[in-house]
Amino acid sequence: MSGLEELYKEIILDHYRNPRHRGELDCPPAHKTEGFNPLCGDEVSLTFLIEEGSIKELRIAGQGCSISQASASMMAAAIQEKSIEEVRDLTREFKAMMSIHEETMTNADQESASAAALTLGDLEALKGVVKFPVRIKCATLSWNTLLTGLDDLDT
Amino acid sequence: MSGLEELYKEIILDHYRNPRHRGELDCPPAHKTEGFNPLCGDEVSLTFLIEEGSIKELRIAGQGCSISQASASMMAAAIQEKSIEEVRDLTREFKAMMSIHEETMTNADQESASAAALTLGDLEALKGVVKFPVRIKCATLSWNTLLTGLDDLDT
Amino acid sequence: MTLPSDLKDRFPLLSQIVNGHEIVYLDSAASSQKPDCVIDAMNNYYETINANVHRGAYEIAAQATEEMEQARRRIASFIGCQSPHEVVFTKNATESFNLIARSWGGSNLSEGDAVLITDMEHHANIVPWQILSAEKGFEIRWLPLTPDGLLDLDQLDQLLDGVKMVSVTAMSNVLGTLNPVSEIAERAHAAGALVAVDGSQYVPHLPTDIQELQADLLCFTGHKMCGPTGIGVLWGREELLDSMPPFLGGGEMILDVRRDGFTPNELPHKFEAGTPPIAEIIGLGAAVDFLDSLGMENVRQHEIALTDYALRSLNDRYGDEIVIHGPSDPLQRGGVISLEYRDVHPHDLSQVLDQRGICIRAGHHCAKPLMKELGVVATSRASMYLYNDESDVDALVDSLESAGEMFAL
Amino acid sequence: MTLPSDLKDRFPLLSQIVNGHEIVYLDSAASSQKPDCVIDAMNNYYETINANVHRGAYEIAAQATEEMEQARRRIASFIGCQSPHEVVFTKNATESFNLIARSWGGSNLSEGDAVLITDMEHHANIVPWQILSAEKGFEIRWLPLTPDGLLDLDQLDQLLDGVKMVSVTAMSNVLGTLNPVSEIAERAHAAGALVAVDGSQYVPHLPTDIQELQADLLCFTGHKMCGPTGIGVLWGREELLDSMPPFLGGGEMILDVRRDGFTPNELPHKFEAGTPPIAEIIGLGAAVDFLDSLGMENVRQHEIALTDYALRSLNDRYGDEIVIHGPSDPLQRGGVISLEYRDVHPHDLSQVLDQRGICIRAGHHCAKPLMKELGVVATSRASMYLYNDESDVDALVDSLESAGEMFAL
Ligand SMILES: Cc1ncc(COP(=O)(O)O)c(C=O)c1O
Ligand SMILES: Cc1ncc(COP(=O)(O)O)c(C=O)c1O
Repeated sequence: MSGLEELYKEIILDHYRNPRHRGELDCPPAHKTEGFNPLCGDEVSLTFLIEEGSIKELRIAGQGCSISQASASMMAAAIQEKSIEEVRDLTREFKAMMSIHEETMTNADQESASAAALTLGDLEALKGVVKFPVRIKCATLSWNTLLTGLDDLDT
Repeated sequence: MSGLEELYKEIILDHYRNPRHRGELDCPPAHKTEGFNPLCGDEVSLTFLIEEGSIKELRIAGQGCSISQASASMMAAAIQEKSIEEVRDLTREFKAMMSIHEETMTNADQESASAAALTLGDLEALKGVVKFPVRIKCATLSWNTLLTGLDDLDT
Repeated sequence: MTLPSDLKDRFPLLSQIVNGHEIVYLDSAASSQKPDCVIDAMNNYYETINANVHRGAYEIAAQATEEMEQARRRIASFIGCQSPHEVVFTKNATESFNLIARSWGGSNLSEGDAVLITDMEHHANIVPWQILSAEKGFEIRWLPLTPDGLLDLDQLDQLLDGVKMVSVTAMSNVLGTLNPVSEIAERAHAAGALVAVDGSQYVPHLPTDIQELQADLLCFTGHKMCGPTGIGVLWGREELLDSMPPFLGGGEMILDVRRDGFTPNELPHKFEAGTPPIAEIIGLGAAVDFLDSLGMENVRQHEIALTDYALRSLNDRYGDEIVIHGPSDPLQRGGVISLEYRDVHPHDLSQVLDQRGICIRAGHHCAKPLMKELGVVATSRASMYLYNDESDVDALVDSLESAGEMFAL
Repeated sequence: MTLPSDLKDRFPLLSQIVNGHEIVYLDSAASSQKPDCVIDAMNNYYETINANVHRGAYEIAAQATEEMEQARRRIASFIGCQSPHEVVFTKNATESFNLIARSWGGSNLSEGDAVLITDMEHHANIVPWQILSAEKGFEIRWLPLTPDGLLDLDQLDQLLDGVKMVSVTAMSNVLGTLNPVSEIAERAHAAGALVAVDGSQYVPHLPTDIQELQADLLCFTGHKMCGPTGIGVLWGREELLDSMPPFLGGGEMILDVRRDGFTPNELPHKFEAGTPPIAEIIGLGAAVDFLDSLGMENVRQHEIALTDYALRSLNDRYGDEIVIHGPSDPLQRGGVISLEYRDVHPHDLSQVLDQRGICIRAGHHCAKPLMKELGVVATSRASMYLYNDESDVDALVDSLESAGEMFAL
């Protein structure tokens, strides 16, 4: 089962079995954003607290498969205390890693993905997902949902 | 060119080259009815005079191919002075001859087609059209148009 | 009579090797495999008579038209319809429902009216009504389910009040439930409503007779019944279809076009705008020939036996660790088995099965309102067809366990 | 560079014998023939990876999805589009126009507005607007032609007043006329109107670049460009497509469905309800690969030369006995030749040609308003594609005479 092991790295299963930052924050002061994976029905609900342009805290609720749960859990761990700009950069970098086809990235995405000095760290474990294209949406669900939440702040 | 000769019998070409009953009658007292062949754009316009339940006179206008023109011309010759009921019977019989698939006829059509004692006479020459299914609409255009005209009388 | 035992040989895909295993295809509710004769029929069209239809006077165009119309007659007779012009070709069942909603609904529904659907409908029989309702302001009502996954007919009559259309699936693509369409139709008609039926999962698997169903409209889709993609069907009673305005506008569906307007063509062309899916219609014609040659009664018997075997095998082996949605009696359901195994997420379950060449579907199956009723976001669904056999079921049953080892929390 | 001389060998149908003659196929404007690689690509899908897309997590479903999306990327790049999600699959060009009319028109047009089309449009770009106009009460305006079959651009600016959409064909399927789309688009945009282009006859025959065309929307159809039936394309600028409400409702086009409504999916899925024409999309992908491998510039040069040869041969041989509609300069037109020969009705002409295996089309070509402008009910139309050569033209030219003997009055 080498294919499976490439997808389900130990660290992913660990985040799946022991998800970090589960729960909900009170809104307000926290902001809430929700996302669906239209392919499987998975739902994620994020609540996050912004302080001085940084994500002070983020909590994850919702249901999903091991990949979407692990990705959300790893994302929460990675962005805590980061500035909104840093979070956006990291998101771009993560999505670039998850992107099978360059055409689907805008030029801006590509530039910043290569320019950003941020390291994905543990998130690199999710790289194997790219070989299973239907699961990419699982891995990016929480990231896209957070992006939408950040965009909503501006409006 | 045996296939062609089967389609374009001499009598058909004769009606095409020398169409009978061309023209238009004044409406009223005549009735007018128009039909299209949606496949090729051919148009036929019939004007006819009813007297005592019979078609006293019918005139044909419009444009079309040899088959549609000949069929109209032969129809006009065949129905002149016939009662509306006789015309309906003849139409059914003609359409039955033109019908490649029994399924497309209603039961009523089939019964009366076999029951009718009317003879198609010259019209039998159009039988070859059945082998060229796209041309069937050419052959039936004037007949269907007349039927619509007769139906309109009732309403 | 039973089905031939070498049926798998007729389906080229079923000899594929996937991840080192012979494929075990258990996703026919999403799309069926295609027999050689269907593929051949389309190739034959493209290679010998490819031409646009209903137009050209030349030989191959006439042959293409004749093959297409012959397919229409066969498909009509496959559902017990005497009048082939009542059979309208669409691109899939989804378009058929949109046609009904837009054409019939657009000219018959307004505020104060209601359409009754059910809690087990596919999105194809939900969203078109929602789009129209947002414009026209009529109400969409939902017939609920009983705890064992049947329609709750006790509530039908009272829900019918003010309803102009009942649109219901003949078989659920999630629960497998077979619904009593003719009984519903009788009660709906008595209340003055029309009845549209979603036959997408029914027509491929059971003998279908529109007289018996007593429906006014029936939608189904080619790719689930051994036919190609890109082809769907709408059957409707002639008077009803005649009374409905055109849906899509363009070539073929007109008698005349003038600057100031157009005159629609006769049935079925009125509803078939543009160049039709010619090869696909011919392919679907070959598919119903194939099904007819097997006998739909035999197909049904095969699936009852196989469903029975699958339900028993799963329950015997896994007991409390497994939940199977829908009716437990194989006579009340088709071979669609939605299950939850321990707390393994359907995505993970199907990924593990895939490593053994087993294809099942994980997701909401385009029935999100039903998922909500069931209290899940997704299920794992194994669905069977005429080419499946007990060895396929055994492979499924044997593999659940390893998914549990990896993912159960 | 020119086209390979053995191109006919790539098209299985072109070796057919019809009525004792090798087929001479001159009806590509109605539907083109299909090269072996297109047929093979679809067979390969059905035989090795047939499964529903965007859903299953299993191997063949992932492969089917990947092949379909790869085809989308190739088709996008074939028209110079950088963003594959701007490419929406429909069942044919007709559906693409209905999508535009219903979705964009339904939410943007009302009394007092106008849509400008032209006197040379195909019914696909007329009737959808007429259906909507009957509901919404906007005006449909017609840009007239010059006597030599070009659009009369002198009248454009004044007709643009109050117009919200200009919907125009890039090439007439009757006259062959190539229209100056980018100039029209510039003037339309300056007047605040959007521009939709009918590329059904253009995209198969000329190098297409959406940037150059400057259009906002482009429709074309697979079966006229070496692809299968049952597949059409709508390309649109992202912001525009994003602003348009869904057209058909059902599976795939939703993010979420609740009892009280639904949330549409992203582009392109928002406009692709139900199971897509998967095999057909893959087939069209193979078709654009084939065209790319030949080079669309070469295809265009081949057709210019052949059109020039045909126009000269017909005029030289028949002089006053023949009328050829449309521009006389091969650089201003495609290889579509509508003609009237003496007073032989097109049906009879094409029937006589058919006896010699020559396929041309007789009729109104789904352009009745244009027929009225031309003062005819029908024309005989010979249309050429990359596989035609001078021998096909010679066969046509030689055969007109015998039709005249039989039918000229
Ligand atoms: C110019 C033009 N537009 C639109 C169409 C419609 O194409 P389809 O019938 O494939 O929808 C055609 C062909 O019939 C055409 O020639
Ligand atoms: C019950 C039911 N209805 C409708 C559909 C829609 O069929 P299609 O996607 O072919 O339009 C499906 C399948 O997806 C189905 O299972």
